[in-house]
Amino acid sequence: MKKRSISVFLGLGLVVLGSLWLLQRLLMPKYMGDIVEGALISEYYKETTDHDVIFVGDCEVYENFSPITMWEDYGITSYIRGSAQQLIWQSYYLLEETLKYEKPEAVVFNVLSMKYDTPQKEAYNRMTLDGMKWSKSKVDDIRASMMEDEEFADYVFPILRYHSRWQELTSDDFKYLFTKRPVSQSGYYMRIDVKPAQTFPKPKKLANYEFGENSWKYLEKMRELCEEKGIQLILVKAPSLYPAWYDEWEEQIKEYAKTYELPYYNFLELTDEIGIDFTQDTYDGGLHLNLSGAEKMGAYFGKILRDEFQIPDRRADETIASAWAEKCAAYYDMQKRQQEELDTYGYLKMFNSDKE
Amino acid sequence: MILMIAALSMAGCGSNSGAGSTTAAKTEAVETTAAESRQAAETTAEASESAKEAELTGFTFITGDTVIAMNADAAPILEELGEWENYVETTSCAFKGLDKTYSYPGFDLYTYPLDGKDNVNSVYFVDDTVSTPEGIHIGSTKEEMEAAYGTDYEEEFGAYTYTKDKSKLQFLVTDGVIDSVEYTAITPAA
Amino acid sequence: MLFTSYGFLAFLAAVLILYYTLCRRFQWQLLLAASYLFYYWSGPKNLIFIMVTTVTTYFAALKIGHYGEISAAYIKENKAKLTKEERKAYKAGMKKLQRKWMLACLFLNLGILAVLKYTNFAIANINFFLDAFHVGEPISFKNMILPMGISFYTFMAVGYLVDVYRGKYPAKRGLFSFALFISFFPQVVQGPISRFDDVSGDMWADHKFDGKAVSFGLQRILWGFFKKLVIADRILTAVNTIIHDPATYDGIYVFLGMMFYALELYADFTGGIDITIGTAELFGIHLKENFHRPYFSKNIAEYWRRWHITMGTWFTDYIFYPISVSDPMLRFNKFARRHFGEYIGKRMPVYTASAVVWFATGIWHGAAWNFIVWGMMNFVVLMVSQELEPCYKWFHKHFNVNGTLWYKIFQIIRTILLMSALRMFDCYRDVSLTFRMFGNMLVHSRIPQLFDGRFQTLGLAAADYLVLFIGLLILIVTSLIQRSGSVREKLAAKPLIVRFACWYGLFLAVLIFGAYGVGFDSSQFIYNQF
Amino acid sequence: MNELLDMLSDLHEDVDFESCDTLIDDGILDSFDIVTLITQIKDEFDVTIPADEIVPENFNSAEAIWNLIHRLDEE
Repeated sequence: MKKRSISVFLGLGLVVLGSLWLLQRLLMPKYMGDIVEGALISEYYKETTDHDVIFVGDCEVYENFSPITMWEDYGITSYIRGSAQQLIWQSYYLLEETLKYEKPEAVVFNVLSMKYDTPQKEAYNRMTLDGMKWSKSKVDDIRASMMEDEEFADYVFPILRYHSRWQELTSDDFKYLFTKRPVSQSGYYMRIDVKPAQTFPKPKKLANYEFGENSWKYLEKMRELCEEKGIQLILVKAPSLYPAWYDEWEEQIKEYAKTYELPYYNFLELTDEIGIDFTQDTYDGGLHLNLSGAEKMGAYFGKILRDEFQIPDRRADETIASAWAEKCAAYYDMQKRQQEELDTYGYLKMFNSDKE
Repeated sequence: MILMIAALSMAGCGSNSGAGSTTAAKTEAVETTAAESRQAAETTAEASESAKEAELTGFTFITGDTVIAMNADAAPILEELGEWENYVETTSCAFKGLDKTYSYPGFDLYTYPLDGKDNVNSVYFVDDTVSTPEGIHIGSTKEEMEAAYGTDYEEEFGAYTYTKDKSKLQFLVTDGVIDSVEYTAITPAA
Repeated sequence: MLFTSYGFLAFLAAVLILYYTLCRRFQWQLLLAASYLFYYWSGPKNLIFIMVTTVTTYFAALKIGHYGEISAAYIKENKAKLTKEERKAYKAGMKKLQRKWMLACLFLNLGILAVLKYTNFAIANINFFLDAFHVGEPISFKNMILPMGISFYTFMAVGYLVDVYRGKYPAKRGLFSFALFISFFPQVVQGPISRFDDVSGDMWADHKFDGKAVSFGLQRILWGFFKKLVIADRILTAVNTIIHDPATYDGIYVFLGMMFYALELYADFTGGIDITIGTAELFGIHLKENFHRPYFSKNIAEYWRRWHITMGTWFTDYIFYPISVSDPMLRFNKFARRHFGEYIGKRMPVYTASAVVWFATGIWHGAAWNFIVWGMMNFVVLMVSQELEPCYKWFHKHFNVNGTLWYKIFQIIRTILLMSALRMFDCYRDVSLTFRMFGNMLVHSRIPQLFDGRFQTLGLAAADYLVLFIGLLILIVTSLIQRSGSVREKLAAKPLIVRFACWYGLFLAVLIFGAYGVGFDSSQFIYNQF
Repeated sequence: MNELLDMLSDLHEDVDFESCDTLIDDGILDSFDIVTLITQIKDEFDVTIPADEIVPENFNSAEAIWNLIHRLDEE
């Protein structure tokens, strides 16, 4: 009798846990529709081979560099751990976590996020943090990122955060309940459509151009982390025309790079050399590059990585080569799909399903 | 809305504190002081006048006879303003809907999307050909500013910010002279 | 800290575990510590006020009890010697002493309450007159802190003090154990206004872990969360939209808001009390029920016996009776009957007393005219229905409907409508506005208004209304089951699988349909498109 | 006793006060009735019933009320 009742309660316990787990999966956003950026972070864990170069940062990395090009041209293996409005501490903790899985030769950080000294938006926090596997890094990351009205418990049990999505559930939520489709190519977010750069309004004057303490703190931590692991840290500013990159900011970064002998490339000043044509190489009027722009960036930056930092050519390595062969296939397949949509609709249906 | 926020701040932690607020007929969670209930009455009154009125309780920029209130529906305003010099759409990462910027002689008008409508997000002076209804423009002195708006501002790194209802008015002052004027909306998203 | 916050749940879990494990030997001491910690979180300054009330009431009661004993003892010894008159005189003397202490203590504590709660209200009114007669500068409002639950714990203290004075029970010995009675954390937020003799049995007793009691407590809490989070906080959006923009939402929307508010208030208040009582049950402490299916009342008088019961009885016992049977009142009664005749004269004392009670009830709910008017309106309605009693009787005699189901339903609906209408004062928070909107509702309500697009702007989606509707059904059904005794008992008798289905279902309902967390905040519009 | 019963039946003629002993518990007598009763008792018997004597036990039955009156008269 006693035995039986115990087993019954165990059974019910399992039912409860199982159903809750399932519900949580169902209710969490899948980011498989028009907005896929939320799915970027978790995609990293599917990687089978290590990388020599890791990018961290916001859309200025995951929409501006094409790892595939760097592989094809120089055999450089790279991955972009980027996410929407990734804040610098998020970049740091993502890096910290990544280094638990592998030890790259170089780490590339895009400095734009230095301008944010405090958490910005809950929605972006979720897109960066929900995808991470649990680790001390994630816990610290959440702590550093939470806004006042956020609760840690909402991250531990995302169902507490997303419970009201039952009203917005779509077929995608069931379709991708257990497995998601890949949305990026090694963390790169591909767009092949074209929208020529616009002339942006005069940048607003700022009261204070000094980067915030918090930003500096985490840049320091990032530098120290790389130093102790013997990893080359490379600072870059992607060639995005907007949001504005102020000269005052440029100076501070230059200064910092000089003090610690860090390489720093501001691609905004190199666009001619790279050959970026802002009437052709951007898909949203100059904020982000499209595929052709990103490939030019890849080619240019790949060269730097090889020549300046001796990032090795891995094409000889069987396992790596085969892994990347798949990546390339997916890459061209994606390009083909986008081309088809562009031809049929005149725009990319996959990112604008609601547009007539 | 305003009351809900009040209630939220009143009741402290937790996210459903708003609930307390309407249930005064029973609980201490809300002890309306006379002051509050009056203010409540007023806000209701205001709201009842007309939505437009309510917007106009914040700072407004006036050019010609066009009144630009923060958070106001941009469509009619753009209608009145007519042809612009430059127009820019900007997206933030992973966010549908566009932030739009319209440049007119002397100022830029920024809008943000909300529920399918574009609302005024900010007005930014680009030169000294325009001035606030209170007569402050780029080149005015800090004294003139204080004369026009008083000293009830927050100052940080020479940025003087006045807040009124759901709008902010910010002046950047370098060595006593204003070199930037900006209206910004306190948006529901923020 | 709100009942519906992660913080509270964590706090509760911690206290509960300690209660039945480590602190097994010091259970009430633990509760006291927890209560003061809980109260501290509401604002350190607040502690001073509750402490003052606790200490003063405690010692005043001791003193009063002491005199009581002395006098009793004295009478006993000298029973033989003293004549009836002498005994009366001596008693009266002692009573006077006791009354002195009681009044002093009442004055202090009710004084604190009055100052904190009504200063600004007074100022506002003074200013109104200053302004009206264009004299003097308006007085600026003082920013008073209002300690959490002050109206509740003050009333509990007063009740205790008066009962001791009346010799209902001896004064409690032990300042700290008494402090727990005043500050017990589940009930300090929003009542119920417990009576000392109701809880004294459980509060300091030793409680060994009782699976059934604890699970019942949890069930009650869960039920409270369901009412509060799934129903009240969901419909709240629509209620606020309507009452904060009377210009847009007139006509039938006033009525809609009225009914929505009736539901919201019920779900919110009874839900809160469920959480309170359930929490207390977890610790083996049984608080008085505060509601008895009030929306099934057949008339206002009955409604007020079944809604916020502990408050109603408090006002009856400590204000209504003392006033209506006081000597002056009895003399006034004689006088009235001589001058206004039997009919009116007989009613005078009762009505005067209840007028006072309802004024007090009104202003207790909030320091504003809308609440006072609300209270007085309740009084009027009660008087009228009292006076119409003969007509009802006549009606019932001649039309044999009394007691028939349909007539009952009619009475119930009538009562609900009446109470909801009165509550509009609480909604609009402004007397004249309330009257305006009430008139507007009567004159301009048209069914088609529901389909003129305004309905979609109330801030609730179709799905929300579905949830609300189902929630409402569940409320009604449970209330009906309740008529014949505790729902939890009934369920407990069912087979395990049924119980599991019910409670786990309820849990999921709260978890998913509850209106809590960032996700519910509509300003998070970025998520709408995923 | 009879005067008392008369008073009671003035309040509710449809109740049998001789037998009923749940006047309060069943809400037959509400606060209004009680106060009216007390004022009348004051007139008829010149006995003042103080507020602290107004407890269910004292008013649940005609007999209880009767005893109350006597007890107070004694003191």
